[in-house]
Amino acid sequence: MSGMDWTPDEMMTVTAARLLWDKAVCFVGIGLPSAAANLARQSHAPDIVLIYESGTIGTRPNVLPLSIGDGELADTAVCVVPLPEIFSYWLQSGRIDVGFLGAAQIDRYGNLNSTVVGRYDAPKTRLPGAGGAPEIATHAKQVFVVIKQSPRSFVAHLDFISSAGFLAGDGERSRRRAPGRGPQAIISDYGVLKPDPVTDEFVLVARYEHVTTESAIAACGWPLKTSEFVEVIAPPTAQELLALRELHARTKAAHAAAVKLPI
Amino acid sequence: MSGMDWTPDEMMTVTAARLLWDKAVCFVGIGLPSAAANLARQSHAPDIVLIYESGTIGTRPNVLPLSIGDGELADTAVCVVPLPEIFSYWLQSGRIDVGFLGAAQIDRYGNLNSTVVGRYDAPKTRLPGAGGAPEIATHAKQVFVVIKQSPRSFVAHLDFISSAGFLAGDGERSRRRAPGRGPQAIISDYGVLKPDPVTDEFVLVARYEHVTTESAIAACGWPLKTSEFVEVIAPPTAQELLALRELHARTKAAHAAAVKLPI
Amino acid sequence: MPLMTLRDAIRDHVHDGETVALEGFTHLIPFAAGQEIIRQRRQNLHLVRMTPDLIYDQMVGAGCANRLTFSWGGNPGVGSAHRVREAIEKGWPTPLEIHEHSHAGMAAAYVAGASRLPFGVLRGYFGTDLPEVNPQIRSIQCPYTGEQLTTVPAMNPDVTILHAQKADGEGNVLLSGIIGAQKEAALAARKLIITVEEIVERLDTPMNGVVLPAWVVTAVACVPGGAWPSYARGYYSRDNAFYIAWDDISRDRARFLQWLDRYVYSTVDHAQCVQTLRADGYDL
Amino acid sequence: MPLMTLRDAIRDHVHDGETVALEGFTHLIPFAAGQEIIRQRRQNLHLVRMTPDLIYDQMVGAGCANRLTFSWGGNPGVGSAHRVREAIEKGWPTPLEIHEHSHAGMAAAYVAGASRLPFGVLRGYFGTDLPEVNPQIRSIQCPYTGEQLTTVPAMNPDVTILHAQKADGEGNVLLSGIIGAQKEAALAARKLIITVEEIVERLDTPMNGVVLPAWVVTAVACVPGGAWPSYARGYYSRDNAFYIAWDDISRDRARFLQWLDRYVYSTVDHAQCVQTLRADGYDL
Repeated sequence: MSGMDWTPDEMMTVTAARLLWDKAVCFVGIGLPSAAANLARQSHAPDIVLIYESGTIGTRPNVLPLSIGDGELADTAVCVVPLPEIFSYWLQSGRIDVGFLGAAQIDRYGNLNSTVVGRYDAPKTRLPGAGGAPEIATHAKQVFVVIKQSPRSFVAHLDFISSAGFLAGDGERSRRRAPGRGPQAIISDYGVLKPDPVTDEFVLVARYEHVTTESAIAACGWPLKTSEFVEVIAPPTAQELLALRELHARTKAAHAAAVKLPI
Repeated sequence: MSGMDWTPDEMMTVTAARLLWDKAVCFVGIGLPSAAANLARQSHAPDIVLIYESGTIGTRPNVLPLSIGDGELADTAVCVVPLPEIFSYWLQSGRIDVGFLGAAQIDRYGNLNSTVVGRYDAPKTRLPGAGGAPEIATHAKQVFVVIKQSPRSFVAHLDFISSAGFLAGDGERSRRRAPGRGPQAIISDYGVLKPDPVTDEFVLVARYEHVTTESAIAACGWPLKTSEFVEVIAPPTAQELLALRELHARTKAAHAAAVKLPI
Repeated sequence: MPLMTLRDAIRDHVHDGETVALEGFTHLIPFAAGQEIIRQRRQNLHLVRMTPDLIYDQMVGAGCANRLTFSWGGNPGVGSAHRVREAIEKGWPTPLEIHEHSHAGMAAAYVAGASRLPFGVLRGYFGTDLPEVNPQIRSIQCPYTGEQLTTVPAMNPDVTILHAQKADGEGNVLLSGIIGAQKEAALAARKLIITVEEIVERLDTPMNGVVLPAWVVTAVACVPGGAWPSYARGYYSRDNAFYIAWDDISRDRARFLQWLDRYVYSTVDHAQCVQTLRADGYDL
Repeated sequence: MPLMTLRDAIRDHVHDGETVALEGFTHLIPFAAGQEIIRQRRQNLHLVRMTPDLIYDQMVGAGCANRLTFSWGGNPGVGSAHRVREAIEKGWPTPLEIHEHSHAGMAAAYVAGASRLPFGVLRGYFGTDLPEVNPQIRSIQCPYTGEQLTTVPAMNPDVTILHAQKADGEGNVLLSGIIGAQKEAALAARKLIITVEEIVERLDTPMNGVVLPAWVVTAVACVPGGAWPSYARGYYSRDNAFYIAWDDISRDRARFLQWLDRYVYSTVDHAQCVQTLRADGYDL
């Protein structure tokens, strides 16, 4: 990885941002999805609509929120609605083009685990839980998953399904009439995986310049298939990197200010 | 009725107002109920809470609204919420002490018809319909009905039940586990009727000074029973009349202003 | 931004036979849009509205509808909706099939529609005859307590039409004041047309104010006075005198048709309708 | 007007074994109230909250709870809620029974609770293992389409506790900004305690702003800074540094207990807690 003038996180963020299009309605989670969505908004997709589960619709934060309910999200939103409304009138209603999820683990069919490693009633590692993800995974017209790749995160078998991808594959999701089309891309720190249209199994379709297809296969807990021709993803442009770094710099400066309680 | 210095409507309004108490939470309809509730607020019950189905909570109109959704109601309310919320979080939740209803017809068990005279599919007279009343009648802890008495409005048999009172009486309402206690008073232009605690049948318990018990019985379409001792309702006090007339005068003045469209 | 004339919006987005909800509970009733539908002589509409009010009295009387879903159908504070009544009682000018609800039932149907659930649940219609005449009112058993609750089918109009105070340059729409079930009706619909009092640069929405974002709005038309004779808080008040006058105008078929001809069919748009009213001495 | 000290409000209205929801989605989390519950050593509470956050990490770690209903239980933006995790994984300081949901499921449960319906309906939990571990997640058949939908039982806490910006002299409370499911949690509860930043003469509520009227509020306590380390829009911002610092404080039992002792048990109220933090060099 020598000679790179960007970090793997930056590469992932830029890659995820490129998947978004102008005017897309995105249901965004905190962290890398939020950075990617806001990078897209501040570059090629100025009229992207960002919705956070805290109830902020059409928000245009100047700095990245650190929590899903930062004041910045409310102050720059087109409107702020109650949380139950977000899940019923906006998500369940099928109005979301792209749901952006992370997870601790994923399997070859894009099912996600963010609940528990080990047995539920005798956990090896208890994770935070599903939050908004199960219904985002169900209702968004498509889902992008951002997750770092390793044999511990890309697993052959999930201990717990917190959010449904394609379930057991081979069309089970659509046979069971899930409203949304499910996960359509996984953005990892090796590249991009997309589902096979017949088997629903995720295959590596693109890799970053600085990794090999072999290393991606080695970093996966199931025998990772690749497309016939694995594309090479262009590195971040100077413009993309600048926009992303400015965003992070503004964020850092804004959040460095000490909190002053009025007592 | 000679010598009266008030109208029957004023007598009914004052009588209805007297039934309300301070801090009662009232779900109020337009017309006489609204006048009564606001008279109560401006006299003996300054902290009565008035809710209109249009979504205004804790409203304190200075003049009477002519429609259920006048601007005055919104401008003087503690808060203005969506209509679905009024019916779910505020009425169905059992938070209403008194529901104030009118109707075209009522029967001896306090069931109301505001839908149709004659057959539903071949109406003799099509009335406006039930509106908010069915669920007010169900959920308010108690209901007061304001309705002028005549053999055509106090009927032995309703063509249509729009809102439930005690149904067929003899405890049917409570056996069927209606959340609220049902109609606890009818205020007519003859006096006040209350339900018998066993049979649920409404009986005349009080009359106005200027009418006789016999005339009240004659103005009822079923054989109206009376309590052993029919009380005589005190006429409006000078203070009550003054407050009511000032309210009506302010209302008239406010509503006389011509509408100016900004085009 | 989906800004267009009201004429174009109705022409493009409201078609014969569709289910159309013009909502607004006393406040912000989209009268100008209703009259434009009359003007363009739409027919066989399934009209949906909690309170038909004068707007559906006019549309039903003009023969636009063959079906009406509603929960209270009078002239508020005045009396009957004569045109709706005559359509129900005598089938004039065309028979009108009615689907009758309570307000709580309609509200639950809109909420279910906006949530894309197939039904809404309420403790409703207790002891009434409404379920007998409206077979859509059904019941369901609670999977926890075993008790029976009432259900209504979701209401999902083809088109919902609202009037609102203002839209911004992007097409975001602000509603303020009494908002009835407008947001639910709007989000339950396949298409959403909104007339507004004015287009502004910035909405200056108060925190937690009620906004319909541009991307859920199919068309916005600027129609000042478009809620008359209902009202638009901050712009003009309810024309109670007209509501009272309507009782006479609408009581008689001939007089109603004359009114319709002069103020709707013979005018090209809402502005000319208002001009004609003024020319005829109506203080507005 | 139900104005009292927070100490009295908790003493009078929160009892051992009750179901208690301290709500606030990132914003307006009632930390001072949670710490007062710890200070008064309540036990066996059934704690309910969409996002346990640090507030339930503290309460669970302090041994106040034996049951937790939740949908996302981490330290937002940082990582694990170590105290909650240790209670689940190792039963320390007491075993913690969990009732796990998704956000949409919790929201539907609060909405049903506020509406006094026994259950909420959603298209939820599709394809997940949550219904296997939470038998309260069930299904129901639509009486119109025949399709199966998911249900959750209504959530009706004994007590809901919120933090808000301000209350007026009558006890009406205004919330502004991100409001999560607070209104639903408030109206679902039997009792409602609210801490506020300040008491003002008039709320100056913007039209359609979010108010809880005095007559639904059991007690109001004025506790400036009562949402720290979360935030109160218009008053102070989120103390992200503390959220990060909590990761270390809470990772270790002994250090956690030391923190609890110094800033909660050894202080008489929230103001003294803040004073002690400042005295210890914490810039606040």
